[in-house]
Amino acid sequence: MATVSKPDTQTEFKLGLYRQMVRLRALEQRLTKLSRDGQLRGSLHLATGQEAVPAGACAALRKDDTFTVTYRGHGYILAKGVDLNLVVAEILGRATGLNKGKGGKMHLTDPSYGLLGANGIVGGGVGTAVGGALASWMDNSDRVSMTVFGDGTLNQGHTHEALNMAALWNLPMIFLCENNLYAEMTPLSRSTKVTDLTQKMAAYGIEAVSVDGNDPLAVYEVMRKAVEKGRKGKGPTFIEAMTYRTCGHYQNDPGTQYRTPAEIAEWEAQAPIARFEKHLGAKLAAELAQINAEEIKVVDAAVDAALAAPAPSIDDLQKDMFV
Amino acid sequence: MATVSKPDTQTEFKLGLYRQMVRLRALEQRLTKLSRDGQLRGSLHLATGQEAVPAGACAALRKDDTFTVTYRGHGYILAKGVDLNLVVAEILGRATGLNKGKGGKMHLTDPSYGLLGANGIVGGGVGTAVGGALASWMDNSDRVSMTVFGDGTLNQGHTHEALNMAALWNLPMIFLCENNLYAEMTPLSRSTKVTDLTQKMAAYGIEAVSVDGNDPLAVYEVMRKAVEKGRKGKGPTFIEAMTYRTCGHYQNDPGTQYRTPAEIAEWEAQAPIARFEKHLGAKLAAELAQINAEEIKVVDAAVDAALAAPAPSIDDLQKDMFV
Amino acid sequence: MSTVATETRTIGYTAAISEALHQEMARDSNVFVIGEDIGHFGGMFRATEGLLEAFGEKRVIDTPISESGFIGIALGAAMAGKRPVVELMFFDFALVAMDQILNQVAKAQYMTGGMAKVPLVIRTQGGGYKGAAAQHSQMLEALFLHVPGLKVVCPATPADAKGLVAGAIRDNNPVLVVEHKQLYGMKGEVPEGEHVLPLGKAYVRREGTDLTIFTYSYTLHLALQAAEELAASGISAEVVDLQSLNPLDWSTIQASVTKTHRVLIAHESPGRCGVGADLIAQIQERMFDELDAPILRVTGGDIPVPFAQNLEEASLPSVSRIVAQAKACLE
Amino acid sequence: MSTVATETRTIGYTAAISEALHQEMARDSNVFVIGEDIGHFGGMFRATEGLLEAFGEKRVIDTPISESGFIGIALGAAMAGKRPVVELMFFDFALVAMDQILNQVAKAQYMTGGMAKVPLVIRTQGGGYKGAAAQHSQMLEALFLHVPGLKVVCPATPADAKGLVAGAIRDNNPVLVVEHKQLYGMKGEVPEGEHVLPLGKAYVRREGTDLTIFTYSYTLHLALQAAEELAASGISAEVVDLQSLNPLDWSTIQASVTKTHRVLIAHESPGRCGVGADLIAQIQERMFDELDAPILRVTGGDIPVPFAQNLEEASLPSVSRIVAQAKACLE
Ligand SMILES: Cc1ncc(C[n+]2csc(CCOP(=O)(O)OP(=O)(O)O)c2C)c(N)n1
Ligand SMILES: Cc1ncc(C[n+]2csc(CCOP(=O)(O)OP(=O)(O)O)c2C)c(N)n1
Ligand SMILES: [Mg+2]
Ligand SMILES: [Mg+2]
Repeated sequence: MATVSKPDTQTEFKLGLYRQMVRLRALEQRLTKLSRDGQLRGSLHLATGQEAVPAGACAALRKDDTFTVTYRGHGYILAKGVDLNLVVAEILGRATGLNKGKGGKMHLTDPSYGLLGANGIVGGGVGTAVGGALASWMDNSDRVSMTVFGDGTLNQGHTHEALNMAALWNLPMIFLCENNLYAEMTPLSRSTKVTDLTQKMAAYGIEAVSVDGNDPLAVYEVMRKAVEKGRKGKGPTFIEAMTYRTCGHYQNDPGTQYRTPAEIAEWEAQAPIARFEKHLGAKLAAELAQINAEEIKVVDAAVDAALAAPAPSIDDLQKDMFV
Repeated sequence: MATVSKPDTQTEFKLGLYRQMVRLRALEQRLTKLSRDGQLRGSLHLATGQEAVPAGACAALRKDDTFTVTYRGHGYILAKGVDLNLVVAEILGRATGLNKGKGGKMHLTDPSYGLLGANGIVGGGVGTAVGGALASWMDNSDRVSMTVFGDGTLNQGHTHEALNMAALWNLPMIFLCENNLYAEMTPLSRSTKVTDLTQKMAAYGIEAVSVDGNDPLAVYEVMRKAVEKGRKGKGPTFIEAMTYRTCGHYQNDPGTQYRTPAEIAEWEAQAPIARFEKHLGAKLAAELAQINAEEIKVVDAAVDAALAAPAPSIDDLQKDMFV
Repeated sequence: MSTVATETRTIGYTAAISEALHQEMARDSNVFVIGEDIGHFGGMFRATEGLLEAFGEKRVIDTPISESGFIGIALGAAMAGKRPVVELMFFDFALVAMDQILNQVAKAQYMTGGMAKVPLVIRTQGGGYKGAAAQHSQMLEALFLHVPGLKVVCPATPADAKGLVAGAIRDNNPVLVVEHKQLYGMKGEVPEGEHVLPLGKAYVRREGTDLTIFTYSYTLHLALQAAEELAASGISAEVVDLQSLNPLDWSTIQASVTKTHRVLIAHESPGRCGVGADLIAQIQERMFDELDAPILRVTGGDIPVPFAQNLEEASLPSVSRIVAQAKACLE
Repeated sequence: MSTVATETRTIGYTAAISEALHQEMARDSNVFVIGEDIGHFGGMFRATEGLLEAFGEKRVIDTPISESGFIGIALGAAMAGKRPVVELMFFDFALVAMDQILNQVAKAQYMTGGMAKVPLVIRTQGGGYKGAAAQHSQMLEALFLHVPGLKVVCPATPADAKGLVAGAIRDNNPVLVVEHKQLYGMKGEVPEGEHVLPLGKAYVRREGTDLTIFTYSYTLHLALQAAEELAASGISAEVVDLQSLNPLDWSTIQASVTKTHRVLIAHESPGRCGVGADLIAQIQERMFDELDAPILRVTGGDIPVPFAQNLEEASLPSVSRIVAQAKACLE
């Protein structure tokens, strides 16, 4: 595990990271059940095995920093502070949802927490996040902006356009790439020749750093530096977080057709939550157990509240197109 | 001037390059007049000052090699062997044109010479050329494919997608980038931070070489190597040909609002035709004069024939949509 | 066009497509498939299952997530003599490749005066009803009818899927085949042998006399159910599966309008500048005097497809909406 | 909406746009412009002349050739509180940015239940008649009407250009402003001071009683000439400038149809799934009984815009085609 430069409150800070990770895990477990039971519509893209990246990354951000994520980005959304109850209600398509049930899980959006949108289109939100950075620059603000995407997203042209402009204009941007080695069922080596993704940044002159994405402290550290640099007006950073989804691409993919059992097992042995528990040590076992229990409760409460909440009103069908 | 490895017939080969350059120049001069006189419709994008790149590049290609170019690509089209009369008639919108007057200068296309199309969209033909390379690979052929584009085209996402796939699949591709330092009125330094374009190829693992684009022999040499490599199945090459359009971006742009007189003068002193004449030396003066005279005559004949040719028949308006 | 079918059996819609691909790739070595996760994985929806094993990696190309890039590549390969069949995983993703589809592929033949030959097929699947939300539920066929240059077909049954995919591959023009995610689970009788349907034909799927419902794709099945319900109310609805949106089969359309004099059009994509509007304009231009009433429509809403089930259902065609509008046609 | 105009003077269409941009940027420091060659160069068509000098490099952003990228960036800036005005050099280039425009910008407000606010303007210019060929001559407005989420306006005169650009900037929704290359050379009376037009209004540009010609953009001027010629033949044509294609001004449309009972629609974009088809569908749905004859259309051809002058002219609306179809409406 990386050491962390957060001055005091070391343990408290770490327990906060841990809480985010288990909240994400608890949520995913509950959502999986809901999906199996037919209570959750649509695709469910989980981040099991990748919990350390959102926890570490968002710990380095302020509420007013902007960011965009993908269909797999609910962990970031929660870790950034967006209300769990609103998020869950949205995922379940309720009137009480963050987006009134109109967007669902793929389109969670809450600018009051800087969340400029999850996205269903690969690369679709990369430019949006750079727009947040542009606004910060225009405002002479020290806000930074982050976009999170996967390894496969570097093959989408839009991503390159956005990278180039962020570098050209020296914007306070963090490109956080979760390299989980697969884009859907396609291994990285079948989608690009240059599989060290940091090398790709030579095209833009963007500082690039690779990090152990299964270590929340390591992620936090590189993010903290990138954020600090951005706040000082020193331009964008690309972070490649090496990680792995131990689950499938989405709820109907066991993830085993295109990956060997050995590979999956190897990464499961590195899964961030258990690994971080080991790092935190036996002396904190009671705290960890409590956090787990609390988070399961919080998630259950959010789900139960959402299930009890009304569906959107049909009268609102046409609303929200234009203001 | 670079030395050339073409075995014998050195002089003859060089005179061939010279002929292509002056043909291009003669054509552009005549087209400029036609445009001023209102006899040529639409935009006219000239390659004045860039004549060495098409001459050198196409000398390394075979008739069956595929290629795509841009709105500025008529020099390549001629140098590749497409019939001048057909090209001119198309540029003038005649029934006798290469594309029956339906496409005009921006859409010149003749697959029988491997020409998979000029293009009006920046980057629009890059993928098309890679498709030619894919077909060659599928056919187990030694055909190569080339796409020509400008420095500004590296900022268009589509270009990156095509580069990545050409590298991934190790296709017989040549990406020939005419770096003329400007995209329309935008200097390279205002469109990307990494102005050494060869560096961008680190993102794809594509061999990249920069060459004096105002020296047809130097261009020919790097092309020859890239073509040979492609024919042997050894993958794509990126060539950055450093050059400059001493004219404006198109017929209504004097090219002086965004470039200093000193810069233009400096490049005019390096203009490829005069420079190559110097290289060829006084002893060939008579031959050069004759070639000039011949090419002016050939171009004039083509233009006169086109002007005398009929407009397309209105009866053909709906034809050629579907076969 | 040919159906050399010894007999039929019941198979699924995607299996039928897969059969067509196997059949056409075996017939013509210039045919190849290209797209995301279609080779090693066999396709997100299994339509390309077994192709890699059968035809090898030179004819079954797995791509990165680069739709604009690989559609451009398919175009170049087509111009160089191949017959590419692109799989675009969701219709919604066409929007990242619109320049390639509409400025390049669709225009190439015409603007080159026929010098370019573009025998290129794009297969994709669209449509809602599954809670896939605004960016994974669209039917965008109207965009590809408005900008000229593509043939567009929408198979509504497994047999049609097999026949139209084969027909599209044999056609020498660029063809967009629009499948529907709701149909992927559908089973039906499909000819076993070679089965190739012509492009440009509409079919009367149910005869009727009081009004005609023109429809296509998944909505056809809603319309057929609606016709059943209408029959129970004593209304005889003819249901025509347009199937080919470009070209349209005017003789079938005209025959039905001339017979019923009342028309309803049902489709899932939005109404504004949609297929229904297009048909209305042309029908009233061609046979105004045949119409006894305004032509009505049931279309998807003029809003992004909402996520919540009740909103999504309210925004898309349903049997009850079709029944109600059919009755309105008769008022 | 306001016109605080001391007086008018004759200026060009692009100068009028430039005035609107200056005016709105001076009024609201959140407004900024972004696009290719708009700053240091002043815009390919001069509409952004002087803005860089007046407002500095934080509000006048020259971009690389990355339309998809900078429209995405504009969206993000809008959601972060800015009011971007994008210049898209040619309408045709929208096709490289369709995901950003139609999947992101157009859907953001609705699919977030109003959480996203997207006060974003895209200005572009389309249209033919200039020998710019298939990829530089398109009018693509129908695509942006079909996929819901954008307001779309088409100013046909310098005064409207000023007023609608200002109106679009003040509107809190994403707005597409479609200019026309043939209008860039046009001069007209334009209010000197603040001039802001509402979005969503159509205008009767010439009163008439025998038929109504609905049109917009450059085609308006052809229609007005046609009306002049028709008057010489004793036919009184009313000409309505739709101006706003979304939302449509139904009260103006309805009033005119109810008055003339015969309708012709003229626009430059292709017919299939086009604006004319859309209007026909809605008019006959809303007021079938008011129509004495089929609604006819004069549209661009269902082909890519050809290069040769005679072909291009034959494929696009002309005064004579409008006159002929207007007469056909009266038969
Ligand atoms: C433009 C586009 N093409 C294809 C898809 C289908 N798709 C959804 S997720 C995905 C894989 C993305 O891989 P990566 O960027 O590595 O992210 P990961 O899912 O691994 O987190 C694909 C191809 C899409 N949503 N958008
Ligand atoms: C997608 C797209 N955006 C913008 C344009 C307008 N445009 C035409 S040429 C050009 C500059 C291209 O620069 P570069 O690639 O360097 O080629 P050069 O013209 O210098 O040869 C631009 C922006 C276009 N044709 N297509
Ligand atoms: Mg991945
Ligand atoms: Mg250039």
